[in-house]
Amino acid sequence: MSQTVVLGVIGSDAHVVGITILEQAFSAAGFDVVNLGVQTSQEEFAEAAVAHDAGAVLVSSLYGHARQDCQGFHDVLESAEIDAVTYIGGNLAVGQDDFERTRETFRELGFDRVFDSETDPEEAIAALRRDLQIRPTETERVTVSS
Amino acid sequence: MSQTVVLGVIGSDAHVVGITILEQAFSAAGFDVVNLGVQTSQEEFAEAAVAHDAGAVLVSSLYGHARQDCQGFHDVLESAEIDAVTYIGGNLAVGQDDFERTRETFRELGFDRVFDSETDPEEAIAALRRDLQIRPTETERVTVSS
Amino acid sequence: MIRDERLRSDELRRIDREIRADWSTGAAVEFEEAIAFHDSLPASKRFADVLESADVPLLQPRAGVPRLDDQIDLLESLRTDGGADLLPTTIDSYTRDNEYEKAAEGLEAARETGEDTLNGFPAVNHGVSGCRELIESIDAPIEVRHGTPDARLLAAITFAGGFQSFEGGPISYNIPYTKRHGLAETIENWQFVDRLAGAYTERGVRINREPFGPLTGTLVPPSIAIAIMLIEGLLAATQGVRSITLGYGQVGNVVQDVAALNALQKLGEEYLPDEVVVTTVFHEWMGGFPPDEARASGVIGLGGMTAAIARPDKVITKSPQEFQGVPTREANAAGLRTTRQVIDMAIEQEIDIDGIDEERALIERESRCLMDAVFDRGDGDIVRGTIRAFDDGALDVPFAPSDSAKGAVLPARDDDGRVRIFEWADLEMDGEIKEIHGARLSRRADTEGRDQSFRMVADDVDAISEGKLIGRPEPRGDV
Amino acid sequence: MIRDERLRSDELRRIDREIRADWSTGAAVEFEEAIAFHDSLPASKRFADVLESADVPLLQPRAGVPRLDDQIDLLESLRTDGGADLLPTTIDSYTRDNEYEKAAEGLEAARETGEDTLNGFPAVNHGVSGCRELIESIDAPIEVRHGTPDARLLAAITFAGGFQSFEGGPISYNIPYTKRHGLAETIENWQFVDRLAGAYTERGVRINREPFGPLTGTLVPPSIAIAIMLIEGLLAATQGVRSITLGYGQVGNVVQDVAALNALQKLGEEYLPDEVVVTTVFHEWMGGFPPDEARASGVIGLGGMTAAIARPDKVITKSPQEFQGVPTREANAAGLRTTRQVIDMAIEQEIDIDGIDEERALIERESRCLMDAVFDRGDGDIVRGTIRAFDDGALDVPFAPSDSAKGAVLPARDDDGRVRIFEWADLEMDGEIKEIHGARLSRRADTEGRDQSFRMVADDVDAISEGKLIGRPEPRGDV
Repeated sequence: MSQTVVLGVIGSDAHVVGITILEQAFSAAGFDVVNLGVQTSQEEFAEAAVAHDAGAVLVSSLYGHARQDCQGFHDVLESAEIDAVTYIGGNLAVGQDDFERTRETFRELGFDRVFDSETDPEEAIAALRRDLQIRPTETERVTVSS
Repeated sequence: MSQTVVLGVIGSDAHVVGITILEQAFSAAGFDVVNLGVQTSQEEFAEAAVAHDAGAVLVSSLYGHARQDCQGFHDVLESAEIDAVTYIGGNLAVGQDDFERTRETFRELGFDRVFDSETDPEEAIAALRRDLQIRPTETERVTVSS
Repeated sequence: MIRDERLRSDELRRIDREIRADWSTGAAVEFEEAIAFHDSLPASKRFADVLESADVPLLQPRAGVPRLDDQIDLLESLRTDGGADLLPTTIDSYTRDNEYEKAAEGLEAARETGEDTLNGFPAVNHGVSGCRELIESIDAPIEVRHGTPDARLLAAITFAGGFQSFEGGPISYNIPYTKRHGLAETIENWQFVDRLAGAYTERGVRINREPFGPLTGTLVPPSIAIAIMLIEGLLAATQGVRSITLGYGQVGNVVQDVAALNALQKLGEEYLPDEVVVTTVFHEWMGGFPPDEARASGVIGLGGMTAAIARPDKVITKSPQEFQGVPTREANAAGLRTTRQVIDMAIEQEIDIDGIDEERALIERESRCLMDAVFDRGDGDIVRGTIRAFDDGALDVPFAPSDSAKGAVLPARDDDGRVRIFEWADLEMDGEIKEIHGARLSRRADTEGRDQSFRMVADDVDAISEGKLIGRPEPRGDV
Repeated sequence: MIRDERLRSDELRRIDREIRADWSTGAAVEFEEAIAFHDSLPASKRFADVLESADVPLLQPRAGVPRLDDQIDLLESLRTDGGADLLPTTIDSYTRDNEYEKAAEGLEAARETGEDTLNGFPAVNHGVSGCRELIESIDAPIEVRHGTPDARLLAAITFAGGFQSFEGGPISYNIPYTKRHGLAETIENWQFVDRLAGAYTERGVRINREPFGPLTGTLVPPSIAIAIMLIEGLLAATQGVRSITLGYGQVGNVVQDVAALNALQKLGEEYLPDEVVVTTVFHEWMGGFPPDEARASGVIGLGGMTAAIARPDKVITKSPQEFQGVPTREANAAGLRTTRQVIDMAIEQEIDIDGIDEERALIERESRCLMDAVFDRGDGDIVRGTIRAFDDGALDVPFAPSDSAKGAVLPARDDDGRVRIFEWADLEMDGEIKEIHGARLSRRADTEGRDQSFRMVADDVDAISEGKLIGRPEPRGDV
């Protein structure tokens, strides 16, 4: 399966730091990364996934409006015939006391995996490797101390 | 009238900084100062005033119990036949929102003048010069810029 | 193609007419009458004079609420309870996007409900008379702070409304704030703003202009910030601005911060024309804050200490509630007073720290490299050079959301906590400097027993909010 | 006359018997059983080991309430919410005056009303078992802090109760705290306390002893504080104490504070016997605080910064509610976290400030002058020398309420904010040093356009609480 990952911050959200760090982490882990940057629409995600034959679409949201921004997202992907793995991560609800409930909400919206903002990039990378059945490459340059 | 000033902190109060500064200020202004220090009883004030033929007795209190500590003080002075001017200053009541009322209380106890803790030593010195009819001496070494 | 040339008078008038038609309150702007209003203001409200004549750093908070009377109350309390020397008026997000209709609705809702339905003061909607009521009510100079790529109408109204200082610039209010505004577009917009400030200046009303130094607020290497400050200062000077305050955001390493502020002042005076009065502003830490007021006060304390040593002309303070977003006025005033106490206790002390001159020399050398790259690409024209340098990544800002910058350069702290460049991408920098940064980062990697990697960047971004300066890996269990 | 000699075993036992009869709880003290209790404690509660092996400054607050369960709650919250590394148990005033009956009444009232009717923890009344319950409940080392001139029974009970650190000394808990206790009397009392600590030490339970460095807390010149620390350290060492923490209270000038802490560590190691492990403790500003939590946080921030540069072994923190007296536990924890944030952000930075070595050399020279005066007066016996030096004013403490010190020496800040001596009185100091101080104070007088006078002293005493370091005169209206 394709090792190309499409990354972006959905909606009107302009938080760029996290996505920049994710881009670096996935690149260093050997993935081909297409970073759409901040303020990316559902359609832009879909177009990029088609254009690059993406194996995974990674959505970031940090400003608390993720649920609204992701309504119908998987319909858009489906109508573009995209069968990429989809992840979402970040501050997904305002005041996320109960992350399990938040996770359930986004699983129901169609995401394969849901991460909170404390997740290390390594965790998402390890998950994606499993989901795409990829083994760590020899070009792997990231040293993880744990 | 005698230029000797007896100074002390009354009661169980151990605040020494203010009295040390007063001692310096009155000495620099040309007075002879007898500093009884902290934790001075009414009787010790009276004894010192008699022994040194004091022109003034200056009482300091900063721990909020001045009214109790000064009850009957002027009777003690009177029975020792002391006619010195008496001043009191410091934090004379706990929460002194209305200093005028505090002043009235201590005037009724017999003090000639009552000062709050914000009073500059110069103000007390000027008052004492008036009360003892003393003019600034040539040995005056304090420069006051206002 | 747009060039670094003074906007012609007829162009100034034409654009002025056009943009004033964008919203009803534009009609009330009248230049001659505005000059008369400024002339009527007392010396205590002349921003440039107050700032330039101060002999200790002046303190200024951030603050903006939708309703005029609330804004007056807020600023008055920051002046009296907080002891602010200079005051701000922060503009709401709709106005920043030129959505005056939405701002009007928000203001209406605020008036009806009494709640702050906008995140700032919609100065365009309040219009000239509303601004003047604010200026007249507060006995201190007030600056307009915003983040607006196209701030032409905002400038026209607030200048006429009596404000004498205006934050922002074509790069600093574009690259960190918005995704899709082209640099050529924002430079053109800001040429108008600066030319308008220049027109006031020529009539004796010296409007102070303040490029926004912290940029993306996240580990911006000093030389990148300084180069952008110099460019925006030069652009403003071309349009006739004569009072320019160059900005810099604290990175948290005292030596580097003091060195950067020194370099900023020195290079500002060197690069900008002699007729410009250059001052500097130091922003207390703009990155993530600890989610705890006590720890946040510690971050603010370090900022105050740095300001006492570097002695910038102005300090923009943070509040202990920074983590949770907009602070209460009490917390805002508390941030001012914590900063004031530290500065006033430390500023009379002689605190000369070793290594500041070396660090300053390094920052200056880097800044000159970047400025040369810009000048070279513009064949002497700084506008063209700036556009081309951002286009090919020779000039870049880390974590920039804008499509106008590559955003490919990445910073990381060295073993002493100074911000170095870990990923240069296409940033134009001489090889020796790259080696210096590489060696410093390598020393940190040795200390931490790990390879240099983006993990350091990620760890550093979170470090201060987690209570440290440098994002070290957690010690292993067996250590 | 009393001499600096180790208390004989029979004397130790005799006094121990006597003082344990002073209050009913004394009967439960049994040395061998106490050693067994200490031996049962985990490494994390061994005060000396934890302190001496730390590689960054450990933080410790002040805290004491009357009831045992409340004290456990309070310490646990300071450990978890405040992140304290070391904990205190501050003793109430009645116990300090050996008024155990009144302390018992206060404790009873506290138990009945649930209010804090005592200003600390009456450890004698709680007895050995109460102390042990506290020690067992808290997973950190705990120190006894008090201010007791005759702390013999307190020491006997708290040592047996499992405390492994004990503040105070014959000078530092006499001169600043009480008017009428003679020095010979308090030295004799503390010889017992130190000998008892020595007896535990010889059995492998190294009781840490900490002379109280800040003394009167008001502009104490560093060399005076250091000389008294060295004397109390020597006295403790004679009695067999092997873990001694010398204290110093912040004066607010960073260079002088760092220099003083360096000098304290160096002279401590030089003057004290090799078998003693010398550590240092830095007290955040002990003088008057601003009546404002925000400004108080600034004072605390400067303390944290100083600690990050000087790297003492321990820091005793203040709270933002310092002005109003005893802080809430939340404010106490806040002071810890503000300090922690500043230290953790600054401690990895290389901050070498010019002039620290010169200032340290001056402080060392002054301290040696004072120590020589003491040794000379005692013909080699430091106890006799100390008593005589205080008696004739060769050694003196400013603002001392005690009749045992002249209290005639007066400090004032110089133009840089360092504490110098304005009035030497009979303090024994070589002429060249006096000239240096005089010249520094004269420079300040010139700056301020006024004569050197006690007014400077008075202004300096109030300065920090009024928001400045140096008590400058108000600028005249016409300036």
